[in-house]
Amino acid sequence: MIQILNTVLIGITAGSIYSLMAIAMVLVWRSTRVVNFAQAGMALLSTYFGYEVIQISGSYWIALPVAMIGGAVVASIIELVIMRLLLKHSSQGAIASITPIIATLGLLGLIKSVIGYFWGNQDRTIVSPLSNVGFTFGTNTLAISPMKLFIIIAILVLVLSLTFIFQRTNLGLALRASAYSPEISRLAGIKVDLVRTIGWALAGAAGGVAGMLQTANGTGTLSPDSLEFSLLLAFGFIAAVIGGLDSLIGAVLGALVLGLVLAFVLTYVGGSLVFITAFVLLLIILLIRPGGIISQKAGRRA
Amino acid sequence: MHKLKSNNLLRLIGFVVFGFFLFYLSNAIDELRVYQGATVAMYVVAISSIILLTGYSGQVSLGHGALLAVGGYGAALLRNNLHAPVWLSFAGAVLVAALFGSLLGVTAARLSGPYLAGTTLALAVGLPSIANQFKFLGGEQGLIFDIGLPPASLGETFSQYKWFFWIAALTALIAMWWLQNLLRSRYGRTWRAVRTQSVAAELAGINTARSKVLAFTVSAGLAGLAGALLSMTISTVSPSAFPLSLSFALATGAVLSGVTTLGGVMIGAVTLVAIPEIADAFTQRIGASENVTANLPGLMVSGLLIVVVLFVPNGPVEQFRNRRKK
Amino acid sequence: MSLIIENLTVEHGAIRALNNVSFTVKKGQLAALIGANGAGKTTLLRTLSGLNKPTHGKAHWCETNLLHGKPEMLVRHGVSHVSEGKSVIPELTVEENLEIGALWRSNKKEMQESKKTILELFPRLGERLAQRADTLSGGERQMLALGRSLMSKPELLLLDEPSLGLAPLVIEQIFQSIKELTKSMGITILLVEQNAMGALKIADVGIVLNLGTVAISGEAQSLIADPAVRAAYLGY
Amino acid sequence: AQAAEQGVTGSTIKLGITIPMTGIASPGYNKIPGAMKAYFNYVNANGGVNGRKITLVVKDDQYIPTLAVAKANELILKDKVFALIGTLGTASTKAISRSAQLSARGIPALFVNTGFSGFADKKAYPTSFSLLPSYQMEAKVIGKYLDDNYAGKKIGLIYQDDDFGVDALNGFKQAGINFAVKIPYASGSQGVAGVAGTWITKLQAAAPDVVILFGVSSATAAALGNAYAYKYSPKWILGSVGGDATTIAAAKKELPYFMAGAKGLSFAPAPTDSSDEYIKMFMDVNATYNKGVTFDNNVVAGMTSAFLAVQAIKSAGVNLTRKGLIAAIEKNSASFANPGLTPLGYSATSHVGATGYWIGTYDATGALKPDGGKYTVYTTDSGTGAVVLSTYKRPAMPAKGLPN
Amino acid sequence: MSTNNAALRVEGVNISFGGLRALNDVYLEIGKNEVVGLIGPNGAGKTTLFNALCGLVKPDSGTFFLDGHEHDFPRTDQLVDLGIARTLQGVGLFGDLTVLENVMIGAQKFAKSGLISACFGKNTKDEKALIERSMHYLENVYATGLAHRRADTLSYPDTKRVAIARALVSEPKILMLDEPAGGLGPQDIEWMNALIRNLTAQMSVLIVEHHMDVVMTVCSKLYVLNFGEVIASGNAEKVRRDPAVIAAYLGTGDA
Ligand SMILES: Nc1ncnc2c1ncn2[C@@H]1O[C@H](COP(=O)(O)OP(=O)(O)OP(=O)(O)O)[C@@H](O)[C@H]1O
Ligand SMILES: Nc1ncnc2c1ncn2[C@@H]1O[C@H](COP(=O)(O)OP(=O)(O)OP(=O)(O)O)[C@@H](O)[C@H]1O
Ligand SMILES: [Mg+2]
Ligand SMILES: [Mg+2]
Repeated sequence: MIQILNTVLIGITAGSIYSLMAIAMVLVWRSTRVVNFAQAGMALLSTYFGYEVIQISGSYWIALPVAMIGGAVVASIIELVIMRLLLKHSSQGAIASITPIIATLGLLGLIKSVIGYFWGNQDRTIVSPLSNVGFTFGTNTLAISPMKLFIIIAILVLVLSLTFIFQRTNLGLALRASAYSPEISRLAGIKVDLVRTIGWALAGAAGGVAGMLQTANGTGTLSPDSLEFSLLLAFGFIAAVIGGLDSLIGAVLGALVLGLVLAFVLTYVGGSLVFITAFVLLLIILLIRPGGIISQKAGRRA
Repeated sequence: MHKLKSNNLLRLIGFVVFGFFLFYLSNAIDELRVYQGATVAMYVVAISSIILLTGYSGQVSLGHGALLAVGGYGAALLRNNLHAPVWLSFAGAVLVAALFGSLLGVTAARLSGPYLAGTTLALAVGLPSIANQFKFLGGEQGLIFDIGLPPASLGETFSQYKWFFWIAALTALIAMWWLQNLLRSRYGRTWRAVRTQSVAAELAGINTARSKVLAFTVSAGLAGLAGALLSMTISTVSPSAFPLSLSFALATGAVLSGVTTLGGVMIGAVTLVAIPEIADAFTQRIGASENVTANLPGLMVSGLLIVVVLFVPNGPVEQFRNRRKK
Repeated sequence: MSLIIENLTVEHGAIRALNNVSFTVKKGQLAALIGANGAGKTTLLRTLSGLNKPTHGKAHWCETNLLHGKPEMLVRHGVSHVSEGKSVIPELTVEENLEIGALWRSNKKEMQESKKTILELFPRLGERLAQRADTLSGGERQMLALGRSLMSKPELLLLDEPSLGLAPLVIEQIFQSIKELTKSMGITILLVEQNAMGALKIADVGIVLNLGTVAISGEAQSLIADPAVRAAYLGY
Repeated sequence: AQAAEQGVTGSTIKLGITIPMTGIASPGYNKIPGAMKAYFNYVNANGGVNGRKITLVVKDDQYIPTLAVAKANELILKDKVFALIGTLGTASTKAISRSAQLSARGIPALFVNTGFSGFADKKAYPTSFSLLPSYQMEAKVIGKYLDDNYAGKKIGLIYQDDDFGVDALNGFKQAGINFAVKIPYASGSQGVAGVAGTWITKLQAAAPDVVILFGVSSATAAALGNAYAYKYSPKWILGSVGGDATTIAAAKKELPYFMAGAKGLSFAPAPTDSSDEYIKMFMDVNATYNKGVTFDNNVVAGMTSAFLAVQAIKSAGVNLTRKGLIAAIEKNSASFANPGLTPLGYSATSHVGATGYWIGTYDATGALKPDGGKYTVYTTDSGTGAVVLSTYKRPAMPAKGLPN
Repeated sequence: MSTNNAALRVEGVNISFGGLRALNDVYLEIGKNEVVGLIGPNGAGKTTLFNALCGLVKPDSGTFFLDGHEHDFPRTDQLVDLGIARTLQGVGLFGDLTVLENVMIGAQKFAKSGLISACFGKNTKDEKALIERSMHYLENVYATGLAHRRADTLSYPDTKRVAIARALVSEPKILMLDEPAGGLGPQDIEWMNALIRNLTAQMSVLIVEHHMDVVMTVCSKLYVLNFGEVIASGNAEKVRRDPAVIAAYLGTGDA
């Protein structure tokens, strides 16, 4: 019984970690129609900022907002310098489906090299600010700790506020409009360039949070090639696709589904099936719903 | 209308001439370059497979490495267990990968851009880990794929790498010739039509789903062939030979080649092989600190990639053509 | 106080789409811009709204230099362009498509008022508010595009073939409303139309473009009466 | 005189290494080449080996066999190295050995960094030498320890589900160990959020008395971290690959403390054991020639390989050839000075180096200390041979750790 | 009212989108070699009816007769085989194909060569036949000179020509045109009228069009849709004077 309960809890916390990256990817997708593979690199870089702040101030709680801001700044710079040019040069035809992906992959490599240059390829450590020891319930220890609880709450707050921004505010409408059709949005008076930069900045901030929380929750290590970050990217993207790339709630839902299914498969079926399970799950969900769990109805065709 | 026939013939002649050139080249260059030549040939096939899929049929794959793996394992299993001759194990690799691709293609045909990207990415992450689930796949250390020594008739001094190169180059030439013909035929035309205007294509009587599945199948077959070539050049197949970064590298190569035309595929393939070496050499030349040596090659590769995507998004060949037109 | 265009030349690569075009539209007037397919009408509108960059020439709307602004800034100076071919955002709902036209004002109340006015003009849109725009029929999309443009309360309205794909009755209504817009709200309109007769009938002035140059311009009524214009552009 | 062998001149010897310097497998291992260079430089500064100075060309293979082969070919054909040294990973080593035709070309591959038992097969890999004891040996030694100390207790195992773990499973089978719970994990999956958590819930459900952690260090860290979070504390036995306290310590500050009391294995003296003459010398070399790099297992591993290479080259004589080097290792290795506490197994029939382990306990700082202050070394083979207490006496370190 | 030898006939077609009734019990018949016009206000359901006939929308109910025989509503990619061709309201050319290639796509059903023979370059004869056929239809719309231009560089009227050539090349018995005259100037409209009238020798034509000049010139029969229902049908002149049609669609003016 406790094993089932703990498996559920593990699934939920793992899902909440994936959802952080998924949210960041959805943000960029929704505001600029780019699948941003550099997201993991951006998150990593912001986490290094956080790390530096911890070295100086000793406080994780100061580092967290700094990492957020750092992430936002980095993302804005990337949008300003690279994505704008990219949009100008290759926004149509077959290449438009792949060049942004390749560009962001290039960026990922670039960011990693930059981190490697400044911080070296050794491990750094961020110690979790809250206890990682599970709550005790009678004689049993639950698979949820103050830190994990904090992560789940942080994600809830993040998703709700971002969803509110997207669905209920003018900025949200402007973000969506510019993503779908920059030219018409311009004609309608939306400052598309600015709005896209804001979209990236939001994603960068979310990525910064993701990096800080993931590092503190996971092994605590930070290196340019952190395994966790590469995997976070892949699993975050898979989660976002499962959820339907256009929905923040979907991203969280997709991440939770992925987390729970993985936890149960790992516990009750086979310990080494992680990667293939992720693929099969994605395949099954997309076969049933080609646009992910929360997908809009397709428009008319003619 | 006579032109058409001569076009096909000219193309064949072109390939034969280029083949002779490569033959000559293989005698003129040193062993390392010959080895790299075999790798280039492998990349040519692999990148073309992406160009077909993305540039023509409009489907994105970030998991082509997985299809290469299917081909590589297919070839090795055939060779090791059934003692198939080399050419047969290559053909087997094509068939196995094409079959796998057609199954995957059925799903792929329903998915739009990023969803397909996600699915193929998940495949590339997931598939190699299967090797450890089944004994006959040889686990992490993988299987041996040994094409044997060059025939004695070629002489004592004929090196193994030259043999690799001959096989890879010939295979690539034949595959490219087929592919060129195919892309210029109604199939290529149909793929492009479905990509740009699927409703209009359907109204013209094209079963768009079938057309996409066919593209995926052919592309996977080519990828399988590339996988067999790759396994030949490293004489083994193992899960770690097909990491996610291989899939990304292939997509990158396709962009460097100019996704929508086959014309630049050599450029993409050569770049993939040359850049790490150039970056390495450059780094060693300037002899900098540890942090620099470890990271400069990566920085150069990524930087080049971004520059190409930003300034020559259609690939160098297309760029050159456009320039000339003006 | 008017729209003044002087020696405007625009090139698309090697093609010279507009060649030294000059004309003036007084404030509050409705000008009909007509001409054969490919004459350069769309290019002219796109240049005036900042979407295309000119080779040389001048264009001013009151104090605003039209050639130095981005579209999103020109909207703030009262210039609004409804581009050719149902310019709506398919993935957004009808209501959202309307709202983006007034986002830059960031004034909720004004937005609601404008919306009300527009829904009165196009009641069909009112029935479709929550639908995605790509479920609309061709004509409905045209209405939506026009509606969105009016949401920004423009002073200079650049309309590219608003009658395209609309039913005769609706065209009549739209032309009527366009005319009223100029009169009641004092909006200046540059109207591009294939339906030359319909356009000239409601217009104050007419400009005929031919291969990128102004062939004839003048009072709309006199153009209708001009036999050369009749033969070449009005179809009878 | 005969033409000099490739990579050797009157005053230099060029060696080459391909190893993951970047990429997910790089952390930790990317310190190996630096450590090797440090020791070589130390030797060079003191006159070199037989008057020759050793240079090491480093190539990054990112742990991808395709790249490893390409880089090995560059090393051999372009940089014209004399021998390869220290390749990491079974798949890469195997691919290099085959595709770069090491045996046909007679190129020595010294001290590859893998415990895969296949490299013991001299027929298949006539020019390759492995340094680490095989995973199978390690499992057998653990089995012996369990038999001696935990007979009849419930045993649990977490292992990587590839050759690394499978080799070990074979060893445990030979040792007759039955597991109450076996938890495989896919290589790399330990980094996926939630995965390590499920290991612990499974262990808690099966409640073994002793748990063997046979994984890489990130997996070990993940397992210990989650056990800590779930207040789960069995008796741990950490495999040598994963029981690297510095990597784990970098992972979590609480953890070394948590490793306290766990059992661990090694064939070299503990990196913290500065009373050992080799370790002491390595520490000094590291301080001068590898500035700023924390001294740990990986540094010891790199320097040990370099040290052995120097010994081998020295023993191959002034007229250095590849054949001669291989023959020297096969013939003279018993007399090679090296820090390893087990006998070197190189012979005309086997190319496996270290052949056993000592078992110790991690202390509160994460250092592995021999029980009772004395290294008790077990030795065995990769086959069916028994595990026996070693009587091996390590050759004394030559003066200053230099080859003369 | 139904004649058995009608080229195409549908009865009782109902389509709704969510709560919206887009087509309500619609009836339509196209005689052989007849030009039929489908008109009605914006959003009346004309394109939707076209889509139903073309398999782009699945009707909730209705029956479909081809040449007097009942038939399932066809799948889109079956249309050309059934002898039906259609142009799209938004033209829908393949932008990065040449004009000739565009038309050759339409002629696909006459292609015989398979994948393997294409690989070996053995498809020359087949391709040649397609090219000849396509050039013939380009000639019919006076567009031979455009054959090697990329379709996305064409002027608007030219795209319409090519779109029609692409539909004609499949040699349909029924041609469906969605707003063929939309966006055209007077000269081009005249040309279009002439073309459509000439087609009746070989096929039946169904047109959706808001240009009353065109409708009145080429159509022998009209159906008027309003809010998804047929409110009038029959002889063009009669329909034109129908007060319901005037009120719902035509208006009084002559704009
Ligand atoms: N983006 C472009 N690139 C190249 N040429 C262009 C481009 N846009 C327009 N042209 C060319 O410029 C000329 C003028 O085109 P424009 O679209 O302005 O004409 P128009 O009067 O609006 O025609 P229509 O009535 O068909 O809408 C044409 O020859 C056209 O081919
Ligand atoms: N997929 C859909 N979902 C919801 N509503 C739809 C959908 N498709 C069409 N409609 C609605 O059905 C009605 C009929 O649309 P249709 O496109 O058939 O009109 P039409 O007669 O072709 O008009 P027009 O002359 O303006 O092109 C419209 O009101 C449209 O909004
Ligand atoms: Mg126009
Ligand atoms: Mg319509």
